[in-house]
Amino acid sequence: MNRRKFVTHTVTSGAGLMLSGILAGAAHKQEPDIYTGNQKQPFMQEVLKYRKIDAHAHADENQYKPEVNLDFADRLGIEKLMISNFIRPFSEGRPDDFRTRNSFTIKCMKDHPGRFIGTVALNPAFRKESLEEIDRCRDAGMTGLGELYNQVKIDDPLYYPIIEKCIDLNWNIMMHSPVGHSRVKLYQSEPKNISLPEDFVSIAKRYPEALFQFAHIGGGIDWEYACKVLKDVPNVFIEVSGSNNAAGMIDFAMKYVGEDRLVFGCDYSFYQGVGQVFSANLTDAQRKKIFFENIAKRLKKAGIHVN
Amino acid sequence: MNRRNFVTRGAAGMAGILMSSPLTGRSAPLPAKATTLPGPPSFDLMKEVMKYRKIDVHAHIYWTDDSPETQLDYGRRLGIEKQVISRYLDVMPGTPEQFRKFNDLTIKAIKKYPDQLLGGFVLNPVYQKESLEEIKRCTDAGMIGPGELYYQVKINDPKYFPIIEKLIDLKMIIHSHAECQLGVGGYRMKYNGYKQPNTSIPEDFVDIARRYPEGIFQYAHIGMGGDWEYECKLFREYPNIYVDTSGSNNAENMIDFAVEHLGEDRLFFASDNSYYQGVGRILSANLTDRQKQKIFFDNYNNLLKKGGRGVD
Amino acid sequence: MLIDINAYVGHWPFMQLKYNNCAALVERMNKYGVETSVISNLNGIFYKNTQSANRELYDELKALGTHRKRFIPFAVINPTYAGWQYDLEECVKKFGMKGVRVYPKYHDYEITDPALVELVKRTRDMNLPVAFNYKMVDSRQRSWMDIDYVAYTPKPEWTLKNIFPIIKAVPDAKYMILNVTNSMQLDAADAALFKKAQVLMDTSGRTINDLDSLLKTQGTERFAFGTHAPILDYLTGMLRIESLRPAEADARVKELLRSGNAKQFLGL
Amino acid sequence: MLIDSNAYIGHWPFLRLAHNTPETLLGRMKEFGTDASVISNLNGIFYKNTQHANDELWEAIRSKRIYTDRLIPFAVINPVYGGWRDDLEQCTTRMGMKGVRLYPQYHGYEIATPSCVELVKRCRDKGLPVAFCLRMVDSRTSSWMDLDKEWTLKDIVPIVKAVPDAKYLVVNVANSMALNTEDMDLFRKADLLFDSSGRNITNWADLFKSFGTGKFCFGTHAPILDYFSGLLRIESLRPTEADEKTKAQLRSGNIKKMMGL
Repeated sequence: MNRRKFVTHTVTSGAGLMLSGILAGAAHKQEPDIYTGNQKQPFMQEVLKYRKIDAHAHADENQYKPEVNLDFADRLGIEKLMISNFIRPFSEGRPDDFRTRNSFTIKCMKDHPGRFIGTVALNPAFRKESLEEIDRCRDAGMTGLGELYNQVKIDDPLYYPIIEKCIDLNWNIMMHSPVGHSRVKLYQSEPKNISLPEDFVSIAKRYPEALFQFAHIGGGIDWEYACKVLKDVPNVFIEVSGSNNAAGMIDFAMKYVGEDRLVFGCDYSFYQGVGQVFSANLTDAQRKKIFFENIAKRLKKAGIHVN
Repeated sequence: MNRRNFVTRGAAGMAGILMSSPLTGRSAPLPAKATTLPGPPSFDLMKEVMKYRKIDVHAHIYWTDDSPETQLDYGRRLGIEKQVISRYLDVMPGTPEQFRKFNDLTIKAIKKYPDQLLGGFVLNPVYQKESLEEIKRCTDAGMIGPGELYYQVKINDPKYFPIIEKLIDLKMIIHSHAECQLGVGGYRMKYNGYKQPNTSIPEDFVDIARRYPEGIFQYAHIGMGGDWEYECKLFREYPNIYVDTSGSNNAENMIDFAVEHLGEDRLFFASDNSYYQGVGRILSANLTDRQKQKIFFDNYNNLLKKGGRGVD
Repeated sequence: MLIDINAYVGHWPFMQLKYNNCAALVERMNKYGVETSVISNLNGIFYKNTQSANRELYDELKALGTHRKRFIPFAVINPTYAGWQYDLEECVKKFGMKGVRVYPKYHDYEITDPALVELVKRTRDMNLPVAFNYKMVDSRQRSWMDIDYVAYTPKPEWTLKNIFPIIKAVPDAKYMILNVTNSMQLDAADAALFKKAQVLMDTSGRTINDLDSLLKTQGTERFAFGTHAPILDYLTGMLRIESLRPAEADARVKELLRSGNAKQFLGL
Repeated sequence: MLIDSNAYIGHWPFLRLAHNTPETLLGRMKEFGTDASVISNLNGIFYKNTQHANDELWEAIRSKRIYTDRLIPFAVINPVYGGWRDDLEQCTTRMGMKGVRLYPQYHGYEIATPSCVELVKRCRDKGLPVAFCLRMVDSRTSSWMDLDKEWTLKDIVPIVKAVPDAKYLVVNVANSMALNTEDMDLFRKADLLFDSSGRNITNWADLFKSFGTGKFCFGTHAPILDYFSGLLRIESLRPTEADEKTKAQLRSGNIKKMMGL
């Protein structure tokens, strides 16, 4: 497929809109282009052509309803969503809280078999309970950690036993990223213990065999800053979700981290999540990697076969 | 040396380059046929400087011992024939006693250097009678009109009306300090508290110029730190407002912009004692020799002639 | 021969500029007899990721063909932004840049920030100059979205005192101080240190009005022709040199100011 | 037919943009089958004297026939800057611009300040739409030198109230669209369109219920936002949610009607 074309085959039908004369006194140096406009394109056919796993999704009973998730997923051809019911910022994240949350995730998986891949929320401040929760959730069919929040920094020694267990299980570790460095300083409302891109680098270097996923570069962080910091840590995936579909973000990320480390996600901003991938300057093969193959490979290591 | 290249407005090949670049924020592509000289021919700047007769219509003298000799030395260095000097009234409240003392300094200087200095007087319309008397005293002493009037009273304040009417009778150029709301004093009139509240602003000039269409107004120093684009755009429709180009800022394109909006007849060369910038910004503008000569000398001198005060 | 040590291409957000690309600048240089210009990209002052600006400049020069050698490109580096060490390497080794421009006020860090000290030490070790300026535009007519170092307020524009701490911190680096528009006063001890430092100042700033005296107090080797174009007019910086009288600067000194000092300092 | 109601050329100071020239924008339009785009010059947001930006836009568009055919220019006017009435005249007569973009946040005035009301009335009398955006970029990720506040739909209310019979375009609806009953009624009655580029254009069922299908149009907010998401919101509507006629209105019908194309 042509890199510069949205779809290979375009249908040309009829005359274009003639706006000539709008500009009084316009003098032209060139003759009209052969472009006649009105090329109705089979957008949805192209959108639905790609298999997709949303590597950043949420489910709960209020804000992120499973049914809404699935409605968007069907609309946009997203096969599976990696959901979590994350521990809310500024809450203590006690074991009974994360257990309840994970149980809801397990219920979603059961209610909609084959659509949701549940990821585990936990708080390493409660080491024993967190390690037990990994086992409980794994037995219930969940895979990977996510979306970890701000209770403990990702490179805090409290995380070491958790990360070591994930290494044994080949589990993906997805953690929230901050709204940081945009205005030189960290965004003021950011909670304490938020993990910075630099913290991801430090833990990824300590555990080069661990599989990290840096969440939502479209979620409010300075994505140029983040990509530059995370340039040389091959075991960190950069996941592109968020409500900001900044033009050029994926192209920039491609340059710094490359097609093998970028993964598609929506974080409940479905249009932007899908739209920006089609808008980026990517080949067919690159789109496939980002939408599906990169994360599928990781899931496979953990024993989840999506093919 | 390629003199023609320097003096011709819009040298071939320039026009295309000028427009395209700002759109992208990057540079335009190289023009199809660029000059391919190994090195540029040398350019005799001082010859160009000395080519034009010049009146510096906005300069000041100081209370220091080296004044006005230092100012005169700059003038000689840069081929400035005459400077219109004043000792602006930078004191409050600006009593008659004060402005008389200030004007005495100017009178002393012009008596000493009658061929090089033209005197401008200062006054304060709060003291109407004394100000009108001062006009007479200073005119008798050989001054050519008001120097840079200052911030005691706004130029469009009714207190100024009798003064302005007198100056119109005498066919004098009414020169006043001003600051632009988009710039000096704070953004959009949110004065920052470090400025005198009665400082004239461009809108005040428009107001007074409309009231007295026969008055000749000199808006001081568009290079002084106000927003010159704002000023020039605002004055476009008021032919009796002239701008002097003085100030310490020699923004590229300021002169070109002012000529585009006000025409070549409404600009005066001036330094406000920033002599290098004063000369440099006019020489580097895309103007013809004739246009430069008008700005350096003729425009102002023609107005002086109206009052019988021409210098040639 | 004339070398302009302070010119730019690129965009100033708050005002339309003319002559702000290499091709237009070459025309300007040819017209006024300037052989070579040190340039950097204005966009680097505002882009959070300054490397985008350095790459733009590199690409533009590459496309310029034979005129490329008329320019000496400087990189814009923000030492508080991620990846700057890598950017610096790329600018020097791949893009062939010959010095660094820094903008502490625009990039919002202190002159004594350890990151800046590290950057200056690196440039010193590469024998490259690092350039500071007093200001880019007159604060009095700035856009309200521009930085708020404003003359005559409690947060005034910079003077030499604001730049000096970095020279004190890394006294053996090479410094360019450009658009000298405010006071050059330092207290006695600092002035002595400043005099010993390798410093080159350009003639574009409005404080350089009594160049004659400055040559006497600072020395003839510390000044060089600069325009600050296309923000300031092209000729005033030149006029300050050309209008020196023979008693103030003989032919040799004028040649130093026109190009000799720049050549020596930049190792041309 | 597909008309993009919200695109730009020009420079964004804080981030290097791609596709920000007429040539590269046209490339995007061809790629996605966009027949025409409403564009303005980003430089007008930051230049104190916005007229330079309008001159640049005009020069750029008339440099090629195809630009004149495909690009619909909007002027950027700052009603608190010297000479704006003259600028507006020049833009809408000599330069043939078809609408006006206003940036109260960037130009530093209140939306219903008297000179802005005067400007909107002048546009109304000329039959030209005025466009406001809720934000240009995410304030969290932009430069520390950029604005730190964003608007919600409520912030547009005062001007619609002041001049209820003008034509309005509200673009990049990235924040809350909540309005009280009275204001909602005002907006429903107004000749007003929202473009599809903003992140708050998510739940069509609610949006159609609140405002009706006649109040929306395709917009990209390119080259700041990605080119496709605004379109995807429309194209992925199911037949049960919007029939072909409604989709055609969203793609171009509504904006054509407003602009009289």
